[in-house]
Amino acid sequence: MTRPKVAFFSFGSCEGCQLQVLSAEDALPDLLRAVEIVNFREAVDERRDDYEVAFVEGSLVRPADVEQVQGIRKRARILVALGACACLGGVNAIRNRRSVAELAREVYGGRRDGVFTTLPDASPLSSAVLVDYELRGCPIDRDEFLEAVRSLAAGTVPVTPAYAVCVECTLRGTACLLERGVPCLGGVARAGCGAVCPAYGAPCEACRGCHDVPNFEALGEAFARHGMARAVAAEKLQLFNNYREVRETWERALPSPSGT
Amino acid sequence: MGARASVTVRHLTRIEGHGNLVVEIEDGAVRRCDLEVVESPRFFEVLLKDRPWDEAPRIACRICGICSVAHATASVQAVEAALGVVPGPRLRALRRLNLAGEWLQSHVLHLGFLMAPDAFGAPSIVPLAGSHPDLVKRVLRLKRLANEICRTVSGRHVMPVSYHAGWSGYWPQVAELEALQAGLAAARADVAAFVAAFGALAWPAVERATEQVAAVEDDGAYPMMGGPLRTTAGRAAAPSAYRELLEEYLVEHSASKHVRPAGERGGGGATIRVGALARYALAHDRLHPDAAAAARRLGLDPATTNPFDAVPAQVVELVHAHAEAERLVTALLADPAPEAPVPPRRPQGGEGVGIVEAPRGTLIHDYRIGPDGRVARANCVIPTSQNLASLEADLRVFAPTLLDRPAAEITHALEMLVRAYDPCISCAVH
Amino acid sequence: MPQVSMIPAPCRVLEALPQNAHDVRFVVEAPPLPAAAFAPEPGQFVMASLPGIGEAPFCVSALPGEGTAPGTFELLIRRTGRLTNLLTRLRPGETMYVRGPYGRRVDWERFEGASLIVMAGGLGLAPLRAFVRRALLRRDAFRRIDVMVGARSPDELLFKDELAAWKARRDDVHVRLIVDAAREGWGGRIGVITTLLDNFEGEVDGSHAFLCGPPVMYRHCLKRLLALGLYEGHLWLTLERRMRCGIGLCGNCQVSGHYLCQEGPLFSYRELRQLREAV
Amino acid sequence: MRRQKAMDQEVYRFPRSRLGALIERLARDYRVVGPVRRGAEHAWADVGPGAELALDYPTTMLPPRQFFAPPRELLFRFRRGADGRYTCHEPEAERPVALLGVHGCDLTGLRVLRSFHESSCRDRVVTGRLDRAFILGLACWAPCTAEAFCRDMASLESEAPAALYAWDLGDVLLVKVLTARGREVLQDVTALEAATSDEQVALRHRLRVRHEAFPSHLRFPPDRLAVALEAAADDLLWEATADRCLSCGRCNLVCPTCTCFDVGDEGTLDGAAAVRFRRWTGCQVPGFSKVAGGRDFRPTRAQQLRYRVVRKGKYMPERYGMVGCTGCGRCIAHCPTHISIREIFRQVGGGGGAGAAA
Ligand SMILES: Cc1cc2nc3c(=O)[nH]c(=O)nc-3n(C[C@H](O)[C@H](O)[C@H](O)COP(=O)(O)OP(=O)(O)OC[C@H]3O[C@@H](n4cnc5c(N)ncnc54)[C@H](O)[C@@H]3O)c2cc1C
Ligand code: SF4
Ligand code: SF4
Ligand code: SF4
Repeated sequence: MTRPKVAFFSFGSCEGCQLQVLSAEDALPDLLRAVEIVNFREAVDERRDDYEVAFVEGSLVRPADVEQVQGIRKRARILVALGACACLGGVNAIRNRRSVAELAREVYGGRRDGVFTTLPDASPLSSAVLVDYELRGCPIDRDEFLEAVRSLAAGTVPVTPAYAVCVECTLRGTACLLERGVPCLGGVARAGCGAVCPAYGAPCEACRGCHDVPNFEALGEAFARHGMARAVAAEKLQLFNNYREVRETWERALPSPSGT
Repeated sequence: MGARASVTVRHLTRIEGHGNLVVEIEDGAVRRCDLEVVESPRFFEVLLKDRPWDEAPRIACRICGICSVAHATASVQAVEAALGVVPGPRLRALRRLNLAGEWLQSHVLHLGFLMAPDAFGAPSIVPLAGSHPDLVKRVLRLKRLANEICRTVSGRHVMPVSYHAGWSGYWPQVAELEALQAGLAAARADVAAFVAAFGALAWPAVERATEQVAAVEDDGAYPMMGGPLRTTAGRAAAPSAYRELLEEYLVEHSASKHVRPAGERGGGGATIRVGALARYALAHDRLHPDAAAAARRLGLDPATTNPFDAVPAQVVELVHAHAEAERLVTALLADPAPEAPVPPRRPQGGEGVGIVEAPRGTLIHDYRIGPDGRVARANCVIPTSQNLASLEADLRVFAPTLLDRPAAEITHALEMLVRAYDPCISCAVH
Repeated sequence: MPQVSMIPAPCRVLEALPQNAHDVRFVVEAPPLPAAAFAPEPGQFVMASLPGIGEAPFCVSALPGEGTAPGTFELLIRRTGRLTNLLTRLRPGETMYVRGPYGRRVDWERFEGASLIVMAGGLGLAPLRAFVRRALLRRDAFRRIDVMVGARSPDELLFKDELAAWKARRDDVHVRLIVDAAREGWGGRIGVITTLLDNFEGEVDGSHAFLCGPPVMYRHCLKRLLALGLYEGHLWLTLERRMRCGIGLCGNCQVSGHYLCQEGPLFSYRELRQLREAV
Repeated sequence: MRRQKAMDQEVYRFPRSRLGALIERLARDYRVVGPVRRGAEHAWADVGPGAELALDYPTTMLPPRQFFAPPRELLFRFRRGADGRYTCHEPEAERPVALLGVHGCDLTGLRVLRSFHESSCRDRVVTGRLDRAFILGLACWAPCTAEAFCRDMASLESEAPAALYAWDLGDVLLVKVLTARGREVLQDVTALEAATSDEQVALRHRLRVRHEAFPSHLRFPPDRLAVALEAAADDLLWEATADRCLSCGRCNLVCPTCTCFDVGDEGTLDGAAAVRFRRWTGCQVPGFSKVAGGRDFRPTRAQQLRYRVVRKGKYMPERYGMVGCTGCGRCIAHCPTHISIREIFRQVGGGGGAGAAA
């Protein structure tokens, strides 16, 4: 097992996933022994292009991002998308149903030339390049990241749970929020986070996307049974799963919320 | 070195987000000195619009991974102000504990990962692990402790999940608080070592007057959880009237808005500055005694405007945040039962401003919540936006003093100045 | 029934012989068992693992002492995923972690005096190889032996040398090979394995047939063999299910309440027919 | 008859005020666990200062099996030696557990757990924990939830495997001794006073009233389920019900008689150590019936749902001698779309299977 050269890159994002990497803390010395970091702008000055594994965070939001990620793809043997923005579009894609002109009007009073250029849609990396592995979550889970590095360094593939967040919620004994009328998406959402949100009093918002066999009709029914409109389920899914191709998976099954 | 020189650093390293430093020097004069913010906006103000208000803290915290607790806190306070919710004292203590954790996390990250390499002449923390293993060990240990504080209060540090108007989705168990108490006690030596390590360092001096701003709390505490804005020029404004003090404006070379003093004062290129140094200037007399002692030891003058003094100011605040966390954990342990939720007095909504002191400075979230329970308007004023004009002005003062040096050194010195401001560009553009 | 531990024993890889791009034949030192000797029967499997990566079931494809050195056995491992990516990279002298053997021990006396029909598709030859070796070792106990082997392409054929050696035994064992598609140089038959039954010259009456291969092959071969008049109690199939423990606990391999890891993976069609969702 | 029998054996008064003493006594030898209030719910948790035993609890989400086969359990650790080979190290046995206040359904659940592990599927770790446990059973006076149907599944009056079994009469509990160990513990904390005749009358009265409080939902005995489910194997009800299923797996995980698990590994980055653990899963959890290469042998939601139900009602009684459903109602109460095994049982058993009782 040789020590793979790895690089970190980020596009439109909060850089929280990279921070999760820095939060490896006690595992950092081991991590640095297991891999050689040749590019990590947030933490190191060195920048080299001879990486084998590229961890890429963030959505593609500028025209230049597309070129850059294609360049990364050419150089990297393995490209790993980090986090909801890179895997799904994430919160960035909430805006995708509005025009850039409208957005600029809202935030910059209509001015945008010279200030920034923006793609009409915030998109996941997979819209532009082949992604080898995805580490889901907003943010990624630090242990899952370390497990992925361990697997890749050993020469094999990381594993991702195929099942729902409800599984993890139930295993940790969290009382179900949905049963109390809170709009929780856990039943369709992909696990791996340890169901941290319900345990800390917030509904699951499917930041890891959906599990292998989501049943959106049944989700609507579950919402209705617990006193919420079916459209609330769609509205919640817009938070992280609003990128065009992701949205198509649930849009037909659920009535769209008014006004959005 | 000829008469012309230009320095362009694309994608500055060891800062959060994407920024380019562009400096053009001609005939010994600085012609251009811009910090280009090339990050594309994610339009968070629009993302918040039309969403149910309970989601606001969870969306807003995604503005920035490093200060997501500050964003969640500002956001939930804005929602509470709009709905007429006055959170109870223990809920405020819980949130303050989380913020203290984030300050600790952010200052340790900035000092240890981003500034220490400059200070000790290394390109990153990685080689430092070889040359200064003790310091690096302490950096990592303190960072883990900071993470543990936030995990205990809100499930995780990056994207906290427990924030709701008037209540907390989680209330730490006694055993968890006791574990924090033990961890904080054990970390005292690490904090002291930080003061010692940074006390020995010398930084350049850049002298330029600027108006410093912080949200100074009513109850006499060191600025953290927000309150009326005060400035070193003696101006003041209630949170809801922040616009009387601060004015956002657009510049050509930056996707981030800039901020200047509001009204005619903004006309003559006057700048403002927020952050550790501003808080220290305005409230150094409110520091925990240990932090005040550290300030004396570091020789930090409350009247200083040298941006590099932000480094010792952060060290002082790190001591304060640690002491504050210890105090709050003890207070929460004295009465560990969850506080009853406070219902909205104005469920039909209205306007609300939430202010906190993020590690990097004053952070303002300003919402209107409509009768449909949704966010109708949102505006976020970010510490880094408030500092950008000041940062550029300081670069213009600093650059001419470097002209006799080789280009690489000029670049490095200017980069150091940028880093001393601890800019967070993802935040600034949001 | 005694409790069997899930703790594996380190076993040295003695030989690692790539068969093609993704299959590796391993000669492995048998696990040192304290009580009984490691004595698998044809059709049984072991759980093989790598620490920190995972564990999976693999059929024993050559039994200790049956054409192998005593104290050694063979596995044929195909690279398909997380664990097998790394198992197939093991070199001689390295270690895999093994426990077993598990699964039903088939009573061989019931086959004696009968003719045997062996049909293996692709990876299916891995377990069935142990049957053929056992039968050839006790050649006198059986009447006619037919071995039919199908593969996607000539490159995909497993144990080519051994197939050639069996072929060389002429009337001892009737070996016929077929591939789905072939490049030039393949002199043999092309098509799906069922076509080998089209003009089947062997004996059906009183024969036992052993089948292992992909699910499509099961469906077609089953039909053909039954149509030829084979008794369904003499038709043997090995089933694949996810197995996490191998010892009848984890439940992943359940079919109609039966734990295949203990009651199988070898079943007669007569038994299987009762079981919903089995084939 | 049964009620009579309760009185024949050793039944003693147990003043409620002695519960603290009982916990203290048990804590000497056991990790003491009971129902504890957590917000609006109750959960099994260690009892002691700050976590008060709540014997008046309705029921819990996770069943007591969590103490015998935990949701996630370390099987063993791998440690790499100097020669590069790993050795395996099993964790040490933990303190035995004392469970206080276990209802009839969950007592039955523990018996099912044992019957499973006494068949060919023997797990010495699980049975060892069951053997060493101390259990105080507790009679229910009314259905704990609207979903419970323990009376139908004949688990309401279960007492084994408890060491002591209690009827709660308010200030006093009447406690029946079922094992020698139970007697030993009881006499350490009480004077073994016989119930007064007033108390006996009160108990008889409560038992009579209780019988009325538990409605009958199924009009047939549970041993008819096997045949009924067989007859309904191809019923349309599976498809129709499964349309509402999220495949979230909660029904499996909350069930006191589910036993399936997944095995996984984790390790340190330097490869010096690794763990192998097991974790609850079930037939309605996506991926359960997959094999390498992605093929699924029970691919449809309807097949998966049917598998769970048929396993409880048919395979388990046939193989382990006990019906696999205790009627605790957890899988119904905690199903996001309220898919009801009771309703399915009712439909298939309503007289000859196929859709007869729509
Ligand atoms: C009775 C029997 C006999 C067999 N005989 C042979 C044989 O002789 N030769 C042969 O090549 N194959 C054989 N197989 C098939 C073989 O078992 C599979 O190919 C093997 O399991 C593939 O494992 P993998 O990890 O490489 O593949 P993958 O498809 O990647 O499997 C997924 C892997 O991910 C891991 N995983 C999944 N979920 C989790 C999680 N939640 N946590 C941690 N880890 C997880 C698991 O360890 C699993 O191995 C047999 C199968 C059976 C049932
Ligand atoms: S809280 Fe959400 S994730 Fe948890 S069990 Fe309920 S629906 Fe599932
Ligand atoms: S099947 Fe449902 S009702 Fe029956 S024991 Fe399991 S959880 Fe309880
Ligand atoms: S709990 Fe309900 S929705 Fe979830 S898997 Fe079970 S039957 Fe389906």
